[in-house]
Formats: sequence, structure tokens, C-alpha cells
Amino acid sequence: MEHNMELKHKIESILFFKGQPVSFIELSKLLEVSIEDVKKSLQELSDDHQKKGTRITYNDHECEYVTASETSDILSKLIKQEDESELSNAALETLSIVLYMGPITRSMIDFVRGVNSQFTVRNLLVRGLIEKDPTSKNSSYIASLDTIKFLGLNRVTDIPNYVEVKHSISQFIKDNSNESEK
Amino acid sequence: MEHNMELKHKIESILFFKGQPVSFIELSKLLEVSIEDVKKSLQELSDDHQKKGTRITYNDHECEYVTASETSDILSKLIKQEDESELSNAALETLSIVLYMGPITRSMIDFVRGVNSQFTVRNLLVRGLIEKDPTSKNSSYIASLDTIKFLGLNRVTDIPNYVEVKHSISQFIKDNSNESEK
Amino acid sequence: MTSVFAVQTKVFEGPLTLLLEMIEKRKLHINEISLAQVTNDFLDFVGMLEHKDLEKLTEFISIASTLILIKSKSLLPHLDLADEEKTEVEDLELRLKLLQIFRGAAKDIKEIFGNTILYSRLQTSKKPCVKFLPTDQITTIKMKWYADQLLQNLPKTDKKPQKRVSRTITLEEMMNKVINRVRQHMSISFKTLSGEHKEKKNVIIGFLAILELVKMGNVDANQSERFEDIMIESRNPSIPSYGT
Repeated sequence: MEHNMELKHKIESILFFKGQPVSFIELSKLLEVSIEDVKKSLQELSDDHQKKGTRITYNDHECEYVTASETSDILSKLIKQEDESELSNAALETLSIVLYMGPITRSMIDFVRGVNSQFTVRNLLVRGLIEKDPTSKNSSYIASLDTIKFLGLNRVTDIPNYVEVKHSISQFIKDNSNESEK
Repeated sequence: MEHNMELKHKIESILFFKGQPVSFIELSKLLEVSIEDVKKSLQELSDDHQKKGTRITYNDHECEYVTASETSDILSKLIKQEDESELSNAALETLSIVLYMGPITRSMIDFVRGVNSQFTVRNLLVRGLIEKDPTSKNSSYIASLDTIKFLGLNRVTDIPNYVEVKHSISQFIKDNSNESEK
Repeated sequence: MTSVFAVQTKVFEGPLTLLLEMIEKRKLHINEISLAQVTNDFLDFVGMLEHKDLEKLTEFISIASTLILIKSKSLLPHLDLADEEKTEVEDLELRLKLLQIFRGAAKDIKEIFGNTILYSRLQTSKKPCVKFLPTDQITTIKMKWYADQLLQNLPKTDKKPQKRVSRTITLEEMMNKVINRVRQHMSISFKTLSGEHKEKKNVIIGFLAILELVKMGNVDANQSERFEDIMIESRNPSIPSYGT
């Protein structure tokens, strides 16, 4: 299947996926083609995107997939709305779990909530309400200092019923970890 | 400037920017157009992307900008994906019931399978393969966009034998409509 | 009997799956005839089920009782099923056919699942965490409320199965009852035995239990003429026979 795809579309896919600048060298290694071929394909790709909502930009050594400048108005509107929007129940529930259970991994949050929390966690991260715990090896989340201050607490353990809630949820995790294997 | 952009390209830009599923309602509000217009543009956009390195995938209520299935080999090299455990037969069976019959309630799933599906359903929810249908009042489940992405399809109707299976099921559902009220 | 052991080694999701596999193993279509054919195998399996998991057992017994209806009808052509019983039989066929379709669909899905994934963007345009954007929804009271809600809604796994086990008598219980009655009276008429039950289903279970016992050589059943009462006698050598 892969072989039917033109080189430029493979590059398009990689740039889209990475979402950050990628060097010509990296592309050439990954796709096992010459840097010249990469450059040629990028030129074509960039032309293809002339009137689209997204663009391919590049300089002399790297390239990136970005939104078209013509759409910046609508995107600023989107950002403003997102920043000012109320938090969903899912977001508040997840924040509560991170407060009581943090540091806690994404998969444990999912397990306790019984639904996938990928986007909810991402949203909380973007808003600075939670953050990656710098001390845990497997990426775990904790409430940000700003959140704890905002709640008027000195430390997270001062939240009402901290010990009881933490205990009950931990117990649930312990009792059910076999079920999750099914 | 923005006004020169076609609606579909604005949608393209927003979907790119978000990098996660976006509901038709959100797009319609943000762009101040009808949901019908959103759907029409998405259809066009999806067709435009037929031979590209990226695709537009969607179900009945949301859409996402993703990479093309033909490039999955290259991209899988780029991520050290946690080897997600394979789906059990029970999970596959339940997922296919939700795919073809969704929105469907838990009790109807139980009825079709002849067993209590509480944990299987919860597992599928945790993995993000099914989700609560945002439009139904009694909590019903539908297949998520993630399922469609894992199947490498643009939309659910691209499943092999989809039409035949859907047809045979609809014959039974008609006779069985009383049961679903239970 | 080997077929039963073959299926027993597998973990069965439920009675429908078991029944469907029994039918598929014999390469039969789903209909009353095939269901009557696999009834004995199914009952054998249910007989071996542990009583620990009451919920599971109930699921099996409710299907078993429908099968017994079907089997009885195939043995007693004169038996008229009530409307409700007819629906029960039709429902079972329907559910089996639906499940068969979905098991096929699940295989199709398994073939392609995860082979060529459509990936989301690894990184969105929005970089996390340069700003702090709280709302006034974030209060300690609210956070505790959400935690309490969560705890309340966690699925309970350790709950003891309620006393909602089907009131239908299990086959095994019925067999024991027949054996005991035969032991006591040495010879008992089917009418006497079934007269204790009002529900037709229980009469049928009784009847099938007798057939089972006859098959196993524990009792003799005699019917002098069609539609006459059936006489049941113990054949167990351990029971002293004062017989005629």
C-alpha cells in the first residue's frame, strides 16, 4: 500500500503528524531518499497547498506544516473562546481526581473515570490547571501550584476529605485491577 | 482577507489547529454557518483529501484531521507506541454491536450478547473506542472516531461488508423493536 | 460427552455464545430443529456449572428453560405453547441469529483493526502552559463534590448477587426430586409428580428429567397407551425392591 503513495504525500503526512519543524536530513533518512528529492517534493507540496487552509513552509534546511495566514482571524476567535470557556463536567471531575490522587497517570485517570480522558487531560494542561509531575518517571499529572493557590490551599493535602477520598479511590483501583485486564 | 477563504478551508485550518475531534456544533457556532453547511463542506474536504498524505475522518457528529492510512507504516516507526493489548473477543463482539447498532443502550447490548456487558463496555469506554452518544437522552453508546481511525477508515461505512451486515441486522431489528423497549 | 468436555475447557461468555457454538459445531442452521438437537448438550453443560456465580447461572437457566420448551415440543407434537412461550422461542432464535451476525462482523473488524491507523497530530498548535486560565468553578467545595460523585458512581464489583435467581427449578433439582419420589413410592405416576406444579414449564422440566433418568438407567418409565399416565419405577439396585 505504502508504495503507491507519492513521496510528497508521505512527507505531508510526516509533517502533519509531527506538528513541528522537521529537517530535510531527517526526512531523507526516514524515507530513504536524497535530500534533493525531499526539496523537490516540498516545492510541489507547497504549491499544492496554495489555496488551502493549511500551508507547507520551509527554509533551506527544515520545513513545517502550518495553518494558512488567512485563517488567523478565525483561529484567534477560537483561542479566545476556548480560553474563556467554562470547564466541562468531565474537566472538573478530572481536575478533582488529579487533586486527590496526583501524581496519577493518564491510564489511571481513565480507569477511575471509566472513560478515555485524553482530550480532557490535554485541555487541563493547556489551561495550566494541571502539569506533568517532574519527579515521576512514568508521566504522571499533578495539580499546578497556581491551581492550589487558586483554591486557597497551602498544599494539596489540605483539600477537604483528602485522606478518605484518596483511600476510597485507591481501594477501588486495587479491587478492580484484575477486571481491567479482561 | 479571511473572506476570500472558502468555508471548507477554514474548517481545514481549525481541524488542523485543534488536532483532535471537533463537533459539528462547535464548527457551526464558530463559523456562524448551519450544521448542514458544515457537513457539506466536510464532504468536499474529505473528497479533496482522497489521494493526500492526510485525511478528514468523521462520524455523525464530529470530525478530525488525521494522517492517511497508507502512511501508517512510516508513522508507526516515529512513535514508541505503548503496545496496546489486543482486544478480546468479547470486546470485539461488543464493539461491532455498537458500530452497527449504535446509538445503543447497555441493556440492549446485554440482550444481544446474552450476558452482562458492564465491564466490557467500561473497557471500551476507557480505551476511547466507544463513547456516550451526546445526542441521546437515555445513555446510549456509539463508536468513537478513534475506532474508525484504528480501522484505518475515513468513515464507518467503509468497513468491509458494512452494507450486507447492516442489511441483515435491520431485518431483525424490525421484528425485535419491542425488545429494545424493555 | 466428549463435546461437552471440549466446550467446558473454554471460558464461555454466556449461554447464547455457548448455544451458538454448539449449533455451529454441528454445522446446523439456527431453527427449532437444531435447537432441540443441542438441548441435551446444553443441559449437560448447565448441570456442570458451579453454583457460586448465581448471576451467571441464572442467565444459563433462563436459556435452558426455553430450550426445554423447544425440546418438549419436538417430543410431544401435541403440546401447544402459550403465546408468551412462542415469543420466547422466537426471541431465542432471533438473538442467536443476531449474535451470529455480530460474531462474523467482529471477525471482519479483527482483521483490519490496528493495521493501518490514521494518526492524530502528535502535537497540537497550541502549546500547553504559558498561562493559567482558571474559572470560578474551581473551588474546594466543588472539587470535593466531584470526588464524592465519582466515588458514588464507581461500579460495584463485590456486590453479592441478589436473591433474584430465576424461580424456575433447575434441572438438577428436578432430577433429585424425581429420584427421591421414586425412592419413596417406588412407583409413581407422572401425573402425581407434575400435579405439584402449576407452571407448564415445570411439568416439562419434570418430564425431561424423567427422560434423562431413563437414559441414565436410574428409573423405568412405562406408558401403557398413548396419552395414558406414565408410571415411573426405580431401577436403582441399591434400593430394596418390594416390587410386584
